[in-house]
Amino acid sequence: MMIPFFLILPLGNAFVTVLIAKADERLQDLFAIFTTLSLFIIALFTLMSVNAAPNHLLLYRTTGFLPPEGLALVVDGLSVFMLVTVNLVALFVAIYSSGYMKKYTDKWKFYALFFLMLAGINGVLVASDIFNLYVFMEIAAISAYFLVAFGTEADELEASFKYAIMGSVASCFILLGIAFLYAHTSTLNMAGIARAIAASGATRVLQLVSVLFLMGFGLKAALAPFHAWLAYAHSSAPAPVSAMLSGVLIKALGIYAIARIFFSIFGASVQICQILIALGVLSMIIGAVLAFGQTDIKRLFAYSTVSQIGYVVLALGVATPLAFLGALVHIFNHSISKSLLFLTSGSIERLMGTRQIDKISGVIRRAPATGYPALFSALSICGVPPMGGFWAKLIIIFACVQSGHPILALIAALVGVMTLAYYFKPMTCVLFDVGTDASIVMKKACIAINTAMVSLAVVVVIAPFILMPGIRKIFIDGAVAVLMNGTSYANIVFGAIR
Amino acid sequence: MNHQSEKGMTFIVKTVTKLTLGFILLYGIYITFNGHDAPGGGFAGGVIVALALVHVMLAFGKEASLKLLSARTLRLFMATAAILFLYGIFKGYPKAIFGNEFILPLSEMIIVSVGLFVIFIALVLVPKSDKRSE
Amino acid sequence: MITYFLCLVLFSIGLFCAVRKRNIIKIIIGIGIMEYAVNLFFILIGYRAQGRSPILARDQAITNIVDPLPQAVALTAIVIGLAVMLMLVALAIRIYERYGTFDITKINRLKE
Amino acid sequence: MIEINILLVFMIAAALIAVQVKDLLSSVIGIGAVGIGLSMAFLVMKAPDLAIMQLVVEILSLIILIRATIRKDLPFSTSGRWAFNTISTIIFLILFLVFAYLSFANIHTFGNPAIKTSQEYLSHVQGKAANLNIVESIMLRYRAVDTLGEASVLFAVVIGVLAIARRAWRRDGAE
Repeated sequence: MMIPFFLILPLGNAFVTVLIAKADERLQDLFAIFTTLSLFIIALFTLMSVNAAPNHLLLYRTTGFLPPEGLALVVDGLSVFMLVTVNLVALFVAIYSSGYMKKYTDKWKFYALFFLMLAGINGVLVASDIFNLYVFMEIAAISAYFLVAFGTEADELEASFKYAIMGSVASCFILLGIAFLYAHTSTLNMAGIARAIAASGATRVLQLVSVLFLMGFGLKAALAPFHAWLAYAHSSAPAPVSAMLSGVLIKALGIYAIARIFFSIFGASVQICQILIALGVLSMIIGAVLAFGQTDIKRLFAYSTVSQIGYVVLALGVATPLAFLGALVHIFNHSISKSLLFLTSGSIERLMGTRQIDKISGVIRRAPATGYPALFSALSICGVPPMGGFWAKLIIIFACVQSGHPILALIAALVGVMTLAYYFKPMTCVLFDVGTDASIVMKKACIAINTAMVSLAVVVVIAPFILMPGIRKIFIDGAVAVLMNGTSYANIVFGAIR
Repeated sequence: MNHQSEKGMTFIVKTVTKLTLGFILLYGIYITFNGHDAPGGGFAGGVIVALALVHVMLAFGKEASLKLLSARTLRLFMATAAILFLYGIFKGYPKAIFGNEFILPLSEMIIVSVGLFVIFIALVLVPKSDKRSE
Repeated sequence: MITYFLCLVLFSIGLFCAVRKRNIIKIIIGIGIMEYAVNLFFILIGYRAQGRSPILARDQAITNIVDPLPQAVALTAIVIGLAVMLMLVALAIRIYERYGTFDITKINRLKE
Repeated sequence: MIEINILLVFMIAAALIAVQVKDLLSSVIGIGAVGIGLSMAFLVMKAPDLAIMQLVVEILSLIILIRATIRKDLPFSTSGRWAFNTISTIIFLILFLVFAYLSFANIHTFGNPAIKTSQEYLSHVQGKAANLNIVESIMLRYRAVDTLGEASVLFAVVIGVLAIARRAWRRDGAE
């Protein structure tokens, strides 16, 4: 069984990194890259074995006890889809940070926190117990707060503190929701909760818990009324951390948790879907509007994340198989593209010493290894035709039309145009020589950074191929099936226990 | 607090600390390992041990306690305990699960005591002594 | 019922403090109160009237113990609460060094 | 159970004092009172493990909080929309409490829990010569991964506090 290695490898790496803290930094870099690489390979193997398993579900019982009294780690189609995405991004971020984090002292602290965060994210994805999910979420969140403040500059501390306050309040809401659920169902196992809720029917306590979870996980996912912290935190953090936060953390802690809880446990009711659609549309529009007029590229990318997360939530709310497909493709595509954008923004800042749009020019000529990845990822997020983002948005728009929401399709298309508009300025800075040339003094490029960016750019360019029938069948269809099956998740898990 | 903690407190405090330290540590260890039959456990015991270490640090000053437990030692202790903890949870079961009654509380006690002691040093003492140099 | 309600009133006081106060330390205190209230709520829902604490005896069978699972959960939640508290205080101390104030409305370098 | 209600009223009073008093040190003392009340409430609710834990945790967080607040204070001031924001927050809280009160109809009354999952622990434990303290055996055996997570959270906080307490974060000469 490979499932426990999603926890053992990152946690073990974090602990051993502390043990060898004073060793050569190259050793730590190699160790980090090796760990993330093996995690990615294990994720791929898990993908294969999930497809081969009966009911497409793998179950590992920790310390030898079965649910409901023990804790099991469960991997199904949706989990393994997220696991592959997360560990793919983490691999490139680890390669990138081995070069980028040289400018900070005490690199081992960064690696320890990074791998604790990765362990938390992986733990959220494999947890089958709702309190266990909460615990792993807290590991990831607390490591993320510290990683945002890693530079200990004034604005980083401020961003980290605001993020931490919002995150802690959200965690309290989620914990209160878990307490109410336990009072109602007398179990903490997700499958058990799903069964108990199905037996008791929709009740008032369920509405209360839904509101608490929507507020809590919505805050973690930076949905529209709760998006304020994201722009600060994601723009102030060091570049690899921004890539991790924007690329995978909010999707694992926010979107995955919402999908798992509302679709697999509660059984998405019509009201919940309508609320999700409303939140998604609000996030799309607010994020896009706020992204206009930003002069800091990282701030712009952060608001763009709010907008793109809105697409995913909108698609989840529409809740047809095509919409789920669109949501998942968008999650994958946005994870890799936005991570790459943040990585390139770090590289631009490192080479040119600025993040202001009007001071950057001619990146593609001066530093092609930064410029081309930035161009491709921006094109992908804008939804320019051959790239992955285009197909994701197209599928979402089609799904809206197909399910009888033409207005939503119109809004989605409109926001797509707005995305193109607010990415226009940074793309011209990257492409062409504008403004003052003489003031920019280029620094020497770094091999590790360029390797990471170029190889992730290759992944971004070939991302549309996940829609090819063969790959789609093993990679995405399982996840769509999990979302479509809804509360029969409980029966599948209990079937695997027996 | 900061001026005295650099040199340590008075003779009386030091003597009383020497006398009571062993008992506090013993009580922490007792709480740790008695957890399986009575209230207590690794975390509570760990906090008690951490408070004992803090007590030593306040009485004898930062240098003396750091001489006893250097930063390197603290780091090694914590990382080793964490690895032991990880091993204890994911090792082969169920034949060895009963050994966990010793391994898990012990390693949790070490993580908690050392960790809280380190946080205490980092938060309470270092910023103040650092301020002079800024 | 009234016991549950009082516990949630405690939660609301903490939430009010965390949302509306301007002083960083007050915000941290508010989050602490929220965590206390949630931990207490876990114990309240596991309480059985005239129950015994969940510690067995070797020589006699004990049946009417209170629910032990919420206690284990709350034990973990207390540790996480302590960790969050330590983290927030550490950040607050560093922010005070940088900004010289605890007023959250004056800590707004990012808005400019 | 009148004791628990009295304790809760005491905690609410202490919490209100902690929230509303202007002096920060008094405020910290107030939350200390809430913590001690919580510890006593745990004892009344037959959770001795938690009572011990809450007591030691309370001591630690009080020390750290007092360290953060000592000789630092802030005069109280109100900005333009203070009244509006406060009133809207209070309305939200009242709505929350009303909905929560209504939803109590769907959960068991105080003192009569439906102990389903925990019944499994009891049947497991009573057969063997196992731990007498069921809470500890849940923590170390059945839900050991939670305890691992708990230790990892603490580990993350230690490394993180060390990380943000660094004075020189930018390496000299590099880059």
